[in-house]
Amino acid sequence: MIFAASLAAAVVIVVLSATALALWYERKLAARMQTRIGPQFVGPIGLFQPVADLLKLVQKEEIVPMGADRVLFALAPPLTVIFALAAAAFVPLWPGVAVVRSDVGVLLVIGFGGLAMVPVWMAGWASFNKYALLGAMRAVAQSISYGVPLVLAAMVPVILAGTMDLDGITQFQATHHWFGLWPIIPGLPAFILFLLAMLAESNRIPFDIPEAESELVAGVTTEYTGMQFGFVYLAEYVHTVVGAAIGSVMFLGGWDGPFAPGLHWLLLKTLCLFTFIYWIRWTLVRLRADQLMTLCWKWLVPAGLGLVFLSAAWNQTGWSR
Amino acid sequence: MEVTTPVRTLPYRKLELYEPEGDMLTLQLGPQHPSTHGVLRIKLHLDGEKIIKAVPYPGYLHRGVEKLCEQLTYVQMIPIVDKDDYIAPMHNEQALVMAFEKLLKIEVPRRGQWLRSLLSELQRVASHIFWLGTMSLDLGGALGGGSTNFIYCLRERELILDLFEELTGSRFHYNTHCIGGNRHDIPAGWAAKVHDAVNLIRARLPEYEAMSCNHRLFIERMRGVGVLTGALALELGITGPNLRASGVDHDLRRDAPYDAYREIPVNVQTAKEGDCLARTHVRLAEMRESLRLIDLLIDGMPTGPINSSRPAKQANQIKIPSGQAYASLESPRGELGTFVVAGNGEANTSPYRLKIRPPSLHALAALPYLLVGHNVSDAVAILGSLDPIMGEVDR
Amino acid sequence: MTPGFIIAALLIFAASIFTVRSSKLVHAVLWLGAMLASTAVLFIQLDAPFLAGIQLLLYVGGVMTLMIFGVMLTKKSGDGELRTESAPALRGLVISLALFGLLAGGIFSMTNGAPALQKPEEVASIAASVLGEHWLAFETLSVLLLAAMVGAILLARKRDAGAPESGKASPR
Amino acid sequence: MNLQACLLLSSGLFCVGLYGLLTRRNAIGILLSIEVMANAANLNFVAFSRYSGAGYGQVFALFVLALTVAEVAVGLALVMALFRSHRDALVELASAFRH
Repeated sequence: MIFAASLAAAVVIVVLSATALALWYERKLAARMQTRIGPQFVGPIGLFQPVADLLKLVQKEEIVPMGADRVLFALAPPLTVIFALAAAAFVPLWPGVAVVRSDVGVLLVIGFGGLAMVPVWMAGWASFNKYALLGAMRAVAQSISYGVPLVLAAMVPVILAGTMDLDGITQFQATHHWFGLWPIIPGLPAFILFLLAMLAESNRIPFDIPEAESELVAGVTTEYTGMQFGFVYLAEYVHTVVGAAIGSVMFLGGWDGPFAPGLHWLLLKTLCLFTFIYWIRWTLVRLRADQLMTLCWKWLVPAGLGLVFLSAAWNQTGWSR
Repeated sequence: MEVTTPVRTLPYRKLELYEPEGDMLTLQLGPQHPSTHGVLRIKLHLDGEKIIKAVPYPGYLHRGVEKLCEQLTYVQMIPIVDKDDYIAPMHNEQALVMAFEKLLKIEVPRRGQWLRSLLSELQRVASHIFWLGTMSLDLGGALGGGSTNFIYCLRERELILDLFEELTGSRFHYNTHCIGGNRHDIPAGWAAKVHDAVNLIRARLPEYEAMSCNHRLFIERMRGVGVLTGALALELGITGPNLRASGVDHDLRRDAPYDAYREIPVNVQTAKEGDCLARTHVRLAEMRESLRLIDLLIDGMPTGPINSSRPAKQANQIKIPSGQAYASLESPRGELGTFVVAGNGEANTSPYRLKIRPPSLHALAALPYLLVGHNVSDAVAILGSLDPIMGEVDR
Repeated sequence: MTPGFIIAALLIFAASIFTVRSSKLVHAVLWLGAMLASTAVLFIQLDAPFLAGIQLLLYVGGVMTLMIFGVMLTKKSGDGELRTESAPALRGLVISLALFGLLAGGIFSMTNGAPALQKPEEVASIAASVLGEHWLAFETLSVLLLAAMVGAILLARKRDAGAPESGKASPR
Repeated sequence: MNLQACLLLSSGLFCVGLYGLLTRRNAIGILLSIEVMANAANLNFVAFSRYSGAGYGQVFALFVLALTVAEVAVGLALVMALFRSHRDALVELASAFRH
């Protein structure tokens, strides 16, 4: 119990500091892609830029718009962070160790991912702003649609490994190559599908339609100021970091790897996925809401169903046992 | 003569069919909005996200330039109109002085004409490349792939602004055209720099195309969106790339040639579809054409004076007693014209009335027709693809 | 009676009361979400983590979303205060309290005392049960879901109110 | 925790749902109350399954979950239809569906 509690505290601290680092890393990465230099004045090579950002956000005045639903408005940003962090609890850090080990870890992780939509909608509704409301509508529609391919993609490693325990999945991958590698036919497409659905669930470009700042100003975050905005912003990054971690656990073998202890490999794989996600972000333009739905229902869901069938068939052959 | 106005049906859907509290949402896009390219307000009536009626309200950037020009002397106006179309100031100046030259019956020397065309083409490239950047920004957002392309495009525009800075001493509001020619002659070694810049831009153009009009997502967002028919475009007075993308082959540089275009033929770029993608293709093709023209112009630059007389030293030196004239040229956004009625007061140093015909204002007139039936995301794409510059719309 | 159970039970009960009493529909929906989420916590305590996951995914993720859509699309009711007249409120209170008294009496007079905890069910056995013994119910359920989906689409489909004023009104 | 506590909670929950069902006039409010009652039933299934070891409880709870999803979908569609024709979602108006 005490071990779990201290581990939980450690994970929260690690995830939050990793998020701060990720913020810096993303800004540097984006700057390099855009022939800029990026943050460089705060600390060595701008490493403390997130701290400066935080300080700036904390001392800003928090404005609640007239006509807003004050309670929901205040409640939504912390909730987004909590839900985004909750999924991190299930990530197996090294063999057999996670903050929460559950037989149905996959299900709970996806459940918490889906929950993240609720505070986003609360924020949009409570803001009493039409842009925020449109953003909230889009967020809800997107979340409920992309939940389906996300579950289907997650089903593939579950079926192949025969367990819903995240650590069990990783253990299975460690002995049978990773799902990104073998079996390559349901594995790799499922990974791509998972990545796409995860991008959509965490509202990253090209699916960042709920906060499309060129259309909806800032979507659900339009009316947020100060630390309230900081929370929403933070949750976005936490969501991406945790999503990348889950992706590497479920498809890239998690802590499995030679030479180094498990946590190193998990972090390395998460970093690679994170870089990939932000590479996409700083390269592509975004889709339109209806194109997003078309992509989901006409392509991703049938593909996911096919992959689930394929992996079940693969399981029947017994080759991977 | 009987004037027949064509019967144009309203583009709007019946608003009475929508319950104001139920299905319909009125969204004010602007005046402060990241994608209105300045300060434009568009009142959107939405059904869900679908636009059922759109009314643009320009005027937030009105600075009274035309009225101000009635008070200023002819020499003083040039730096003022620089700020109209703040993406292509060269064309503003030139359109103004062309009207005055027409009134005064001054012929610009051949080198002056070629220089003007060269500046005009350089400015056109700068304007179009800036447009490509903002268009990407509209589609991809300031926090996404769009901004990457935007920064790349701005980097290329800097090359041209550097050239202008070396020539005129200022990066943006040049005040280089004067009545009868130009103020600044080409400095030594400038021609080589122009070649370098042109070659660099030409070499990098495929990169931008790969990130924009050849990119799958970009095409998905642009194709079939905001189709402007040629007939409607002609009726609304839309000119420039917006018109040419709708299949109407019209370009003042070829159809009413001025300056060096009398000697150098321009290949006019057109497209048939009339959608946002066609407008993108036309602008990019025009950019390549302009790069070709720049090479020709700088290589064939004749020698001689650049001005028919010494530039006016005193503000009230130029006097136009009476008469009226209209002169227009092909700006990056279309036909930019100046209509001037001379003769104000005793001194005759300022016009009685001056009217600027901005192409962007006419492009905005198409918005109510183009936006209906699309959703909010498309509204941003359509507005961006029309390339309106609010400084020019409101003046 | 572990403290975890007491906390979860209190949360569930309070959230359910707020669900039925909130004067704003939006708040009611969110309270329902809170109640469903805390029920998921209770399920975990009852060694049914699979059901808890499903509850989170399907109820909080799915049903809540549907409800939210319902509230947003029927905006007039969502904005306004929900009135509850006092006479039906009293009647409802009496009826439900009477039922509660009946049920509680039944529960407290259970003759065989408090049964002991059994071995918790495993996910695999649930799966075997659903797809093995209860396959007919499972298949029927899928048909029902399909029928519900089709029916919902048919019912909620919108007649095109906003037809253009004339055939070629829109230049597109 | 014992079975009786669980049953007491679920019966309380059911009665709260019943109260909502009897007092709400808004159709969505009624749907919400039904959800509360269904949740009470689910709690019962899980609790009995846990204490009886029969094993079907969770399976039943799963079926109930799926059923409520279907019910909510159709119910909301009805509410939408009601709202479309009457601009409000009060159940009294639903008598209009007879025509």
